[in-house]
Amino acid sequence: MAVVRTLLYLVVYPGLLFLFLYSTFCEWFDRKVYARFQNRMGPTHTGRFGLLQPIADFVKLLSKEDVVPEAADKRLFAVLPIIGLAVVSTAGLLLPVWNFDLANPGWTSFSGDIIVMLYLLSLPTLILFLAAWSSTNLFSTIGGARVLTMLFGYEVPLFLAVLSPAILANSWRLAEIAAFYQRKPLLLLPNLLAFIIALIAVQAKLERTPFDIPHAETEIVGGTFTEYSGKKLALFRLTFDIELVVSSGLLAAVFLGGFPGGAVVGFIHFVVKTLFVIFLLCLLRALTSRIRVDQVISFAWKYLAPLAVLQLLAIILLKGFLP
Amino acid sequence: MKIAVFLPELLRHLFKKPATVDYPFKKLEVPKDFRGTPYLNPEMCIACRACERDCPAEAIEISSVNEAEKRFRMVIHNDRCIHCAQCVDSCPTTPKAMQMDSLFEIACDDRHKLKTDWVYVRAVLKPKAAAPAAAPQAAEPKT
Amino acid sequence: MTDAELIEKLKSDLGDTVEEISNPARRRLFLKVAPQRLLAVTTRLRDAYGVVFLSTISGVDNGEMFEILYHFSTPETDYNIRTEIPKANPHIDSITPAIPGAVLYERELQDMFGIVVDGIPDARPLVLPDDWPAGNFPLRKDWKHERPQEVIPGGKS
Amino acid sequence: MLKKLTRWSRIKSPWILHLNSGACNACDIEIVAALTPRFDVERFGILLKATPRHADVIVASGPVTRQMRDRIIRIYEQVPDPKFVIAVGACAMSGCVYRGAYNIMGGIDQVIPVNMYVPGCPARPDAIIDGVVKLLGKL
Amino acid sequence: MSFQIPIGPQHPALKEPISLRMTVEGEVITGVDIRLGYNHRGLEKLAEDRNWTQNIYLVERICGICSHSHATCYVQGVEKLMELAPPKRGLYIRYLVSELERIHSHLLWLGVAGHEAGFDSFFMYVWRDREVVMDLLELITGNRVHYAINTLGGVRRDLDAGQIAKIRDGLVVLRKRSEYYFHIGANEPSFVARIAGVGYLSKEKAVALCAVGPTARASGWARDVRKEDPYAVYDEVDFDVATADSCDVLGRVVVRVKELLESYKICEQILDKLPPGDIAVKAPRKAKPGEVVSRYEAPRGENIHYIKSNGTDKPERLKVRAPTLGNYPATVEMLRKGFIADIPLIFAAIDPCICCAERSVTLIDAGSGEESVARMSDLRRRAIVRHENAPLKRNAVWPL
Repeated sequence: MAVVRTLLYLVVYPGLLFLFLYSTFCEWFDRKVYARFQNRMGPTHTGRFGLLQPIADFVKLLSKEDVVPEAADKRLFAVLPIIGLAVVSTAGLLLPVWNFDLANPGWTSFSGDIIVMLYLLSLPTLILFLAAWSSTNLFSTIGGARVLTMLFGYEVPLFLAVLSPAILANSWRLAEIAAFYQRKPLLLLPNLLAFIIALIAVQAKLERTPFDIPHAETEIVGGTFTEYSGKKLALFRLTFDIELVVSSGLLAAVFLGGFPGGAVVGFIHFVVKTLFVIFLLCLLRALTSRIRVDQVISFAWKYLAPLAVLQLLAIILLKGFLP
Repeated sequence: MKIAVFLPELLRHLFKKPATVDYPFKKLEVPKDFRGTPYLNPEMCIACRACERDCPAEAIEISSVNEAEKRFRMVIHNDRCIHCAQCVDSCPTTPKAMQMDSLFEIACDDRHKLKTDWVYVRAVLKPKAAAPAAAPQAAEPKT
Repeated sequence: MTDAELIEKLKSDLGDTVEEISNPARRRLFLKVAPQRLLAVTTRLRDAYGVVFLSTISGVDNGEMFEILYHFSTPETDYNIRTEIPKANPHIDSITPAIPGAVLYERELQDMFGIVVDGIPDARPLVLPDDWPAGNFPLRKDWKHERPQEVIPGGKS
Repeated sequence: MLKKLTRWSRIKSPWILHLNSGACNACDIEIVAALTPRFDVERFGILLKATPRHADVIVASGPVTRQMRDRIIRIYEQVPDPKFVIAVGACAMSGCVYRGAYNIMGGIDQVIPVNMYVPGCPARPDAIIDGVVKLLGKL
Repeated sequence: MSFQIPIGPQHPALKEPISLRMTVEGEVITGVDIRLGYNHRGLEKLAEDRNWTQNIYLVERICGICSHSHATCYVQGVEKLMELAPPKRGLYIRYLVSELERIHSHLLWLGVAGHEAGFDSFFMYVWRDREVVMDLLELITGNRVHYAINTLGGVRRDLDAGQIAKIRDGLVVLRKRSEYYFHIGANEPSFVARIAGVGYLSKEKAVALCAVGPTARASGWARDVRKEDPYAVYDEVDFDVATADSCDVLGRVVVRVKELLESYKICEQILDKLPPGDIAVKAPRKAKPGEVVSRYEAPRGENIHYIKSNGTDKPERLKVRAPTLGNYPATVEMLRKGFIADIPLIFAAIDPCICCAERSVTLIDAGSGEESVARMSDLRRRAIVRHENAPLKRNAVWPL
């Protein structure tokens, strides 16, 4: 019975199938809101309100011819999208949506899972770099180099920013951090600065405007994905969508008080909070223009990292005054 | 320099009706003088070839089918036409034998289908006198 | 300074380096110069009259001769320097030492008329395709080309 | 069932690649105008893609210049199957005013197979949408 | 490590085929080479065997953005050759369209600049409002682009009161929006960070390399054909030449927005002063032998046509110099020592109109995969098969 339940967890809910459906919904939401910001309609005619648009894209890409460049490292080229998908889906399992019961935690919740989560979320970046490098295209190579350069910019501020609520909650477990803030919602306020920093860093991690430098289409064509087509491109797009869900889930769990209230209410909390985070990310995307890669680095180290350290200091001081 | 100057505009438009027109389901209106596709009014044509001479894109071809009966054939190549309406300006008859309509959605998967073809009898300048004789043969638009 | 005054000044200044100065319309001066003196006249005009802006260079095929026109403009008037070279031996000096921006137009001149510009810093073809057969200069009047046969795909239906 | 699904997805998500083979810019600008709020082809899931590898539909404009001919064939080869070509504007169909120029090979269909012709000089954005709709209706 | 990247001829930043070959070290450009020719169509040769009327439409199709400027430049010159005096009303309508075209072109450019900088919302908003001026142009001329309003000796269509009222309304909207975009462009931090200080071109260099139009004006060199060689109506209207002295892409944005505002002013003055009367005079079919140099300030800079007639109904020589060609040497200068990320912006900042320059740059395609070039016959056969298998259904409705 336990095996069946675990399998169900892994494959259906909250595992792959749910993540797949929810991430396509999030992509639709993102595109639609982005379009509405721009006074456009966005996807409308695919399914109701265009809800099925990401699925149509996905299926179409699956059914397309798969071209592998002659010069590319074929095995690496083929296997990377699958690894990327596996990594982000694993990270998705660590979200404290389903293991809300603190006393009886599932095997996906353990002390230190926040560290594992952050680590799993930085893996796709490296996979992206490898993917770009293995396709040996000039534009992909430049894109890959930009991916790595950006990694040095946003990773440290993100870690520092996520650290501060964890320190305040005195725990390395996502579920416990969430539970702490559910008890004391007012304490979410001191973390506001960290939340903003984390939002910007996640935006950079997801390579969305203003940080879409690695695949800036007006500069380096398709960037990292220039040579990917068909199934592999579909998997990469799915990877990014799931990463969007997982990182917004992480931000919601850490900064917005998690998803309390059992299966149904918790699920509603999950949807509302992740959509809120995605909305903010989308607003950021509509609001800004792409900046240069050197500007990303200097912005991250001149403003984001010092602010994150400041936030950390403030939190530690605050913790001293708290009972 | 301010932060997020674009924000009010974006938020204002979030709940506004989009500027999008519902095109394929609701046709757009074109202004009254819109230059669409050229067509021939065969009763009026005097086969002077002014339109053929002035067409910049070789879109009009006039050939003689039967010199004795004064039967002519005009082919308008809509795949070459640049919709400049110079043929209408060059046409010497009143009312004009060459005219433009406002049709522009003529996308097609075959270039042969984009040709418009007329066989007509050379009309005299006063169409009323010539109309009875010309009527049976004239105006056979084959599309 | 009106055009007429300017012509007087140019005549006294440049002397017999300029063969002919005409003024067919307002603000349009046409100077005729021998090809050997072109660079000297251009440099003189640039230094003394502020003629720095080269609009373009046009070539015209007149049968036996190539006519080359250098169109300059200044806020006061437009200078068009005309020179003629024989078609049998089309050589002209580059004016890039005086006007660096002329290089594109001179390259175009080489492409289209087969005029050899001596002293051009960059002599690669500018506009013609890579697989263009050598020795074909499209803007010469005696050059004709054959239209490729157009095949319309699909049958009549 | 699977066939129906792929067909549906193909109709619902045509990604386009814009290819200019020597056009005068008018058609290109009208194609871009079709992406902007007034016409917004994203309603139908149409996205403008940057690389031929991601595209399904090549939207070509302009007469084929001699220099571009081989490049067009190469770009066409790079688009993964199944692929479709839409020729937008009179130049892309037949060369229009440039017919007979020494550097023009004729319309796009002299070089690569074309599935849909959209007349107009330039084709209006609505005519382009109309062409895309007819192409998709044909699938 | 230094390597070469090809940009174009098929590249998302370029709407037209041109090829730039950049030698880069890391992200910094060390060398630039431009190869034209992808868009070369042989128009000048073609013009020699078309008659004067056909050539109006031919030169109009040099460029789809500044089509009216080429046609006007040509028509102006031919009218001088034929010694025609177009009626005042005709001239006013002609230059009204030319100012509206400048508005459309600058708005288009503003949007493209936003797009190249990755600022898609800005692009979308600007293009949405550009539709206003497109509608006005369609209203006046009957087509959105390639207005075909010029004819030898005047214009082809008259304005009525209803149209004038609509133009006035449209101008009010456009002016308001342009001022707003000026505000955004000058204040949005991420946008300004991208364009300030990028693509520096000093005034000395601009003069030496014969830069034209807004590129030259943004380097502080106030040249405008409308002011220095006023053709037709421009000595009767009041306007200023917009300049900026920051010499970078930001300066070019500022110049173009200022020019937009000037254009609204000119349009309003033209509408106020619009005289009654005829719109065209009849033109002969043949021109007297002679030559003429016709200059025109297109949205991108000085446009110059040299027309020579030999007394027949066809020109002996028609030489077209479009502004973009004049800006290439300056572009190469601007790109040097820039970043890869700046290429599209700098290149877009001259508002390149490659079809105007009608020449083009060496392309290497985006994909580097192994390609086998299919034979033409092969492709054609495939096309035929496809045609046979997939007949267009009558009234086929897209299942939505």
